[in-house]
Amino acid sequence: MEASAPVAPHIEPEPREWQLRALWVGARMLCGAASFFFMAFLFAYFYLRSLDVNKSWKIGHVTAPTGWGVAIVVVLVASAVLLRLASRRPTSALPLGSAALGLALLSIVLQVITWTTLGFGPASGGYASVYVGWTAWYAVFTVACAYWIETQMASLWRMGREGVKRPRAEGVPADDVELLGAGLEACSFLWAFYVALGVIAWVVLYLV
Amino acid sequence: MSAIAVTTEKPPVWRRLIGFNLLTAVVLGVVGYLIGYWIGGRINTPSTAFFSSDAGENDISVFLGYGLGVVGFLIGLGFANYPVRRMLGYPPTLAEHESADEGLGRYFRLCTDHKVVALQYMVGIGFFFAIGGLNAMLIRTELLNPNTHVFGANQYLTLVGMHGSMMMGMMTSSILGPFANWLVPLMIGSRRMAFPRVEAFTFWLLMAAGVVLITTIFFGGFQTGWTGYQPLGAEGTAGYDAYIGFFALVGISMTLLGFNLLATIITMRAPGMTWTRLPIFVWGVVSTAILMLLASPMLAAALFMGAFDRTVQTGFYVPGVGGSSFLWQNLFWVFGHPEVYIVALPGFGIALELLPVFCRKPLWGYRVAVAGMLGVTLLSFFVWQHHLFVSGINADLRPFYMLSTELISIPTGFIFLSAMGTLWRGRIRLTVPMLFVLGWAFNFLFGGISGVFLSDAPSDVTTHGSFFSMAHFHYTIMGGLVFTFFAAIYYWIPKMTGYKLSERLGRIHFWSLFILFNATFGPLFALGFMGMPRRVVTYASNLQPLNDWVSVCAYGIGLSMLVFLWNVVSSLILKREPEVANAWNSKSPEFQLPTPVPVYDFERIPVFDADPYPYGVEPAPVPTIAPAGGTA
Amino acid sequence: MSEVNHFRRVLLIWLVASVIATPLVIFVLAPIVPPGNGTVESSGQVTDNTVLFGLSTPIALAVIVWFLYAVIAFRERDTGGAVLDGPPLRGDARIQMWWVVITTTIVLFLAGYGSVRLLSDGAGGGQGPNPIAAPSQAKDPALQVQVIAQQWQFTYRFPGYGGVETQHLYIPAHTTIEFNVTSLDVIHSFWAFQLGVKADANPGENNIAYVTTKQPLTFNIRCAELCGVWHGYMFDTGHVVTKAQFAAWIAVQRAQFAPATRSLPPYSKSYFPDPQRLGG
Amino acid sequence: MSSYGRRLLLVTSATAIVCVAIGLYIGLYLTNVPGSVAATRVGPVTNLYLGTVPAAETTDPHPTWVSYYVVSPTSTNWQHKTTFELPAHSLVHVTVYQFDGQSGLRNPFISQATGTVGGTFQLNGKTTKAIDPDTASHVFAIPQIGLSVPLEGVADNAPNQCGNAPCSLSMAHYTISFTFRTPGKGLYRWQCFVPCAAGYMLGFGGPMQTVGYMDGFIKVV
Repeated sequence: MEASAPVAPHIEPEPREWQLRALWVGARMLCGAASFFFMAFLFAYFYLRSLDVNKSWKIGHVTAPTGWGVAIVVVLVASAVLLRLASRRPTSALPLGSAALGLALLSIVLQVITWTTLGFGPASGGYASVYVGWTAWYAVFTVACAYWIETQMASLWRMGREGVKRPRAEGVPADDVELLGAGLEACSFLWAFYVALGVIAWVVLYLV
Repeated sequence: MSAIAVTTEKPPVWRRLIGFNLLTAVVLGVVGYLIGYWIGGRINTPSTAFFSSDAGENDISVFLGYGLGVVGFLIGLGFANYPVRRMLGYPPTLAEHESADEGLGRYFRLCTDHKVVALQYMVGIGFFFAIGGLNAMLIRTELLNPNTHVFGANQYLTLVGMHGSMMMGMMTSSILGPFANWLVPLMIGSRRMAFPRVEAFTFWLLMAAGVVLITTIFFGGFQTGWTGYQPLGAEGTAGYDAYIGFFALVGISMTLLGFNLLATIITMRAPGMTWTRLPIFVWGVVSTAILMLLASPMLAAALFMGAFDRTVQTGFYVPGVGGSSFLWQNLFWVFGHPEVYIVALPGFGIALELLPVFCRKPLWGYRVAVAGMLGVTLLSFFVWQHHLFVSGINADLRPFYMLSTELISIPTGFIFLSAMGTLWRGRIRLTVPMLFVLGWAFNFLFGGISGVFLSDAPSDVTTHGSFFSMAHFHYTIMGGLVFTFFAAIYYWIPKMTGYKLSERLGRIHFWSLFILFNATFGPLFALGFMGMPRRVVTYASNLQPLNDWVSVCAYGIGLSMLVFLWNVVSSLILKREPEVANAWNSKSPEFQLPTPVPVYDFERIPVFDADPYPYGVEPAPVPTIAPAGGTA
Repeated sequence: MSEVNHFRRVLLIWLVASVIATPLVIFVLAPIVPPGNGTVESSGQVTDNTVLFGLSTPIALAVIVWFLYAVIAFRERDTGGAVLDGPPLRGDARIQMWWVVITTTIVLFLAGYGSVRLLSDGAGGGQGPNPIAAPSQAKDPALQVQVIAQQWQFTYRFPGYGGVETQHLYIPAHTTIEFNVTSLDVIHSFWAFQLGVKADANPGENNIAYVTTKQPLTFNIRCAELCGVWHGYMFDTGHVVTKAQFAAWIAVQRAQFAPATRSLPPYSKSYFPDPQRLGG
Repeated sequence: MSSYGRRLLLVTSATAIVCVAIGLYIGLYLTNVPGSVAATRVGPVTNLYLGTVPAAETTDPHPTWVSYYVVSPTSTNWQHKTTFELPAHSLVHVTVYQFDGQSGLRNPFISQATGTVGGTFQLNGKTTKAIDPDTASHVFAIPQIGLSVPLEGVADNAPNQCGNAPCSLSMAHYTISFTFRTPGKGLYRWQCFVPCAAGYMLGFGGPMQTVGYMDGFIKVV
C-alpha cells in the first residue's frame, strides 16, 4: 500500500473492538440498504400486476422459467448455509468458504443461461420487465457479494501460506484472527441475508 | 496546508504528476468513456437497433460510456489498488495518504484523512453549487419577458432540470459531506470514520456524478426537470441518460455516505460519549444518515428501471407495454420525500448546535429536539403521496396522507421549541453565524407554514405544481439548508482552514442575502396563487411586473454570493490571517483542539463526562482532550 | 433583569399583534387570494385558505414575536470583552407537554377540517377513476367532459353529444361538470385556474374531477405538470356560458367537426393509441 | 510578497478561466437556436414555402432527424430555419412540399384542418377538410390561434422517395397549401402533432422536442 502513514509512536491506538463492531454494524446496515433497493422491484411487481394497464402484464406467451429458478435458488441457499457454517470457525473456513464462493458464482452462470433461454424478451409486458430488471440487478449485487467472500478466502489462504506473523493490519489495533473472524461473520451475514432476498425474489417471480 | 513551505528533496513536478491522482483519473475517465461507447456500439443487437439507427444515438453506448468512464476515473484515483490487494489476500489497512507532508497534493488524490475529505467536499460541492446558482440566474433571465426568448425552449428546460438536479443531487451532501465528515470524528472522539476509504469514495463518486450531469448538454439536454417524470424521460434524447447516470451515482454516493456516518456514530463513540451526550448536530447527522441509507437505494433502483426502458426496451414506465407512469411517481417520491428531509435535517442540527454557543446557554429541551429529528425521520417515509394529491393515484388515501403530512409539523415544532427555549434569557451575541441561524428560523417558519397549505388537499388543488410550491420548497431548502450551510461555513471554516473570515463582509453577505432571498421568493407565493405553473418558458403577460421584480432580486442574490466568494478568496487565499483555537468560546470538543487540527486529531481517545453544552455551569467540565502533538 | 416578567410581556405583544393582524388577514388578504368565487369548488378553496390563513397568522406571529423579543431583550450588551454564560436551563417538562398538546390539537384539527372539506365535494381535485367525493347530482346528472391531453395541447370530448371532440372548451353555467382527464402520451395536468380544478392527465388512466359552475366566466387552462419542450405554451382559454349558448356552441362544433368525429375511436375512459408509434 | 503575488495570480487566472467557461457555455450551448426567416410578400398575400423531409441534410448535427425546412417556391434553396417572420393581421399563404412517409396520428381528431380560411386546405390542388389519420405524415399547427393542418404522407411503396434534405420536386411528394390570418404582434409557437420522431419511444423525442426540427415559432411583426 503506497504511503500508508505509519501510526506515530506517541499516538495511542483506538479501542480494539471498534473496527470489529463497525464491521458487524456495517453488514447489518448494508442489509437494510439492499432491502430497500429490491423493495422497489417488489413494489413494481405488485403494482404493475395489479394495475395491468391495457392488459399488458404479460404480452404474448410469457411463462416463468421455473426449473432454472429452482436451480438458482437451491444453489444460492446452499452457498449461504456453507458460508455461515464456515464463519463459525474462521481459522479453518477456507474449504467451506471456497465452496460457497463457487456456488455463488455458479448461480450467476445459471442466471445467464436462464436469460438466454427465456422464451420471452424484455419487451413482453410488465412481468417480463420486472423479471429482467430484478434478476439482472440481483446478479450484479451477487458479484459484489462474491467479491467480498473472495477477499475473505484470499486472506485465509495467504494466512495459511505465510502464517499469522505477516505484517499487522495497519491502523487497526485489533488482532488479526479477530479481525478476520469479524470480517467473515459480517460477510456471511450479509450473504445469508442477500440470499434470503433472493428467496423472496424467487417466490414472487416464480410462484406467485 | 502550505505547499510552498515544503522544501525537502522532491522529484520534479512532471514526475509527481504521474501516479494515482486527479490528472490520471481524468485521463482514464475519458479513455473509459470511449471504450464503453465503442463496446456499446458493438453489442447493438436487433432488439436495440431501433434506438441507434433511427435516432442517430445509442443509449447502450452512452450508458456503458458513463459506466466505464466513472470506473476509469476511480481507477485513476487509485480506488482499485486496495480491492485488488484484498483479493490477493493482503491484510486490511485503513489509511491512505494521511500525512501533512504531502501539502496541497493531498487534495487532488485519494486521501482518507477525514479533514482532507471534508475540505475536498467543501470545494467540490461549492463548485457545483455555483453552477446550480448560475443556472438559476439564467432561468430568471429567460423569465424577464414572456414574449421574447433568450434561450431555446429545450435549452431552458435543460437549465431548469440542471438547476434542480444540481441542487437536489449535489447539495444534498452539502452538510454531511464537508461538515459531518470533518466534525463527527472530532465530536464523538473517534479520530476517523469507520470506513475511511468509503468516505473518500463517496466524494469522488459525487464529483464524477456532477460531471456526468453537465455532459447532458452534449446530448441535447433533458426536458424533465429534476423529478424526471416518466414516460417523458423514456421518450427523451440521450441527455436523459445523463440524468439517470447522475442521480444513480448520487444515490450510491449518498447511500454510502449515510452508511459510513451511521456506522461511525453507532460503533466508534469515545468512552463517556453516551447517546444522550451526543452533540445535537450529530443527532441531525444520524437522522439524515438513516434516510440516506434507506431512501437512496430506492431511487437507484427506480433509475435503473428507467435505464432498462431506454436500452433493452423493458416497459416499466411506458403504459400500454406493461408499465405505468404511476410507478415512477410512486418510486421517485418514496425516495423524494425523505430526500427533502435529508436536506432539511442537517440544517436543524446546525441551527441547534450553534444556538447554545451564541446564547451562552445549554441546549434547551435536548431530548425533545432529538425526538423531533427522529420523529421527522420516521414520518418522512409515510407522506410521499402528498406530491400526488391531484394525480389520481389512490385518491381514497388522501385524508391519510394529509394527516401524516401535517403530523410532521409536530416533530418539526419540537425543533422550534428547542430553539426558542435556548434563546430565552440567554446572552445572545449576534455574530455572523448566529445571524444566519436566525435567518434560518425566519425562513423555515414561512416554509413550514406554506407547507400546511400544500398538505391540505383542497387548498393543494390550486397551489399544486404552481410557483407556490416552488416558493415553498425554496423557503425550506434555500432558506433552511443554504442559510444553515452558510452559518456552518462562517462558524467552522476558520477552524477547518486555520484562517479568519472577514466579519464585515460576512455581515454584508448575510443582510443582503436575507433581504434579497425574501424579496425573491416571497412574491413567488403570490405568483403561484395567481396561476403561474412551474417550469414554464412563458407566462401570462399580467404576471410580468412581479416576475421582473423577482428576476432583479435574484440577480441581487447572485451579487450577494459574489460578496461571499470574495470573502473566501481574500480571507483564505490572499490575506490568510491565522485564526485562534477557539474564536467563539465554544465548549464543543472540536474547539478544544489547536488550529489547525493535527492530522491524527487526538493523542489519546478522549473521555467525555458531560454533553458539549456546559454553559453557565461552574466550573465547566471540559472533555479531557489531548491533541495529537508534533504533526501540527 | 429578572424583575421584568419577560414571558408576560411576550404574551402581551403577541396578543396585541394577533388581534390586529388576524382580522386583517382573514377579512382583507384571504378574500382576494385566488382562485376566486367563480365556482362552488373554487369558493370552497377560498374558504379553506381563509381558515388556514386565520390559523397560521397567530402561530407565525408567536414564533416571530418570541424570536424578536429574545434577540432584542437578551442581546449581550458590552461586557468589556468578558464572555459570560446565561442560566443553565435545560428544559421544562410542563412547557414541553403543553407544546405537544397544542401543536397536536392544531394538527388534528387541520387534518380533520381538510378531510371534511375534501370529502364534501372533492374540492375540484383529480380523484382517479373512482371518485369518493362528488357534489350532489340530485337535480340533474353531471355533464361529462373528457379532457384529452397530448403533447402539447388539450382537446375536449363530449360523450353526451355524439362523442364530438373540440379544440376549445365551453361549459354551461349552473351545472355540475365531470371532467374525465386522460392523456395520450406523457403526464400532463389539467389546471382550469378560475374553476379551481386541477387533475393530472396520465396516459392510459382516467382521472375524474368535479366542478359546479355558477355564473358565466372566462377561465384560463394551463398544463401544470412538466410535459416536454412546449409545456409552458400548453395553455388555452375556456368559457362558462349560459346553457342556451352552450347548446348553440356544441351544435356548431358537431357540424364543423363531423369529418374528424368519424375517424375518432369509440369513446373510452382511456386510450392506448399504438403506444410505440415509432414513426418513420 | 512573492507568495502573495503568486496566490493573487492563481486567483486571477482561475477567475478568468471560469468566466471564459461560463461565457462559452452560455454562448455556444444555451443560445444555440436556429435563426428566423422572413416570408416573402407578393401583393396583399404573404407567401411561405416549407418543406418536410424524413431526414435532415447529411451535414446536419442530426442527419437522421426528421425536419421542416424553409424552401423557395420551386423547392430549391433549402434553409434549416423554423422561425418565420410574418406580418400582423394579414393573410398568409403557406405551401408545404411534403416528402416524408406515413406515420399516423395519435389523436385522429387532428386529421381535420382547423383555423385556415374556409376550414379547408389544398391537397395537391384538391380542396380537402380532413385526411385519413393513419396516413398523416406531419401536422403544421399553431395551437395558440387554433391553426392545424394535417400533411398527407407519401405512400410506402411510392417510387423515387427522398432521403435526406434537400429534395427536389421530381421526387415523390405531396403539395399542401392553405391560407390563414395572422394574429396580433407577438411570438407564437408551432409544432407537429404526428409522433414522427423515429427511434424515440412514443415518437416524441429528439426532433419533436428540439426547436429547429419539428418545432418553431412564428414571429408576428
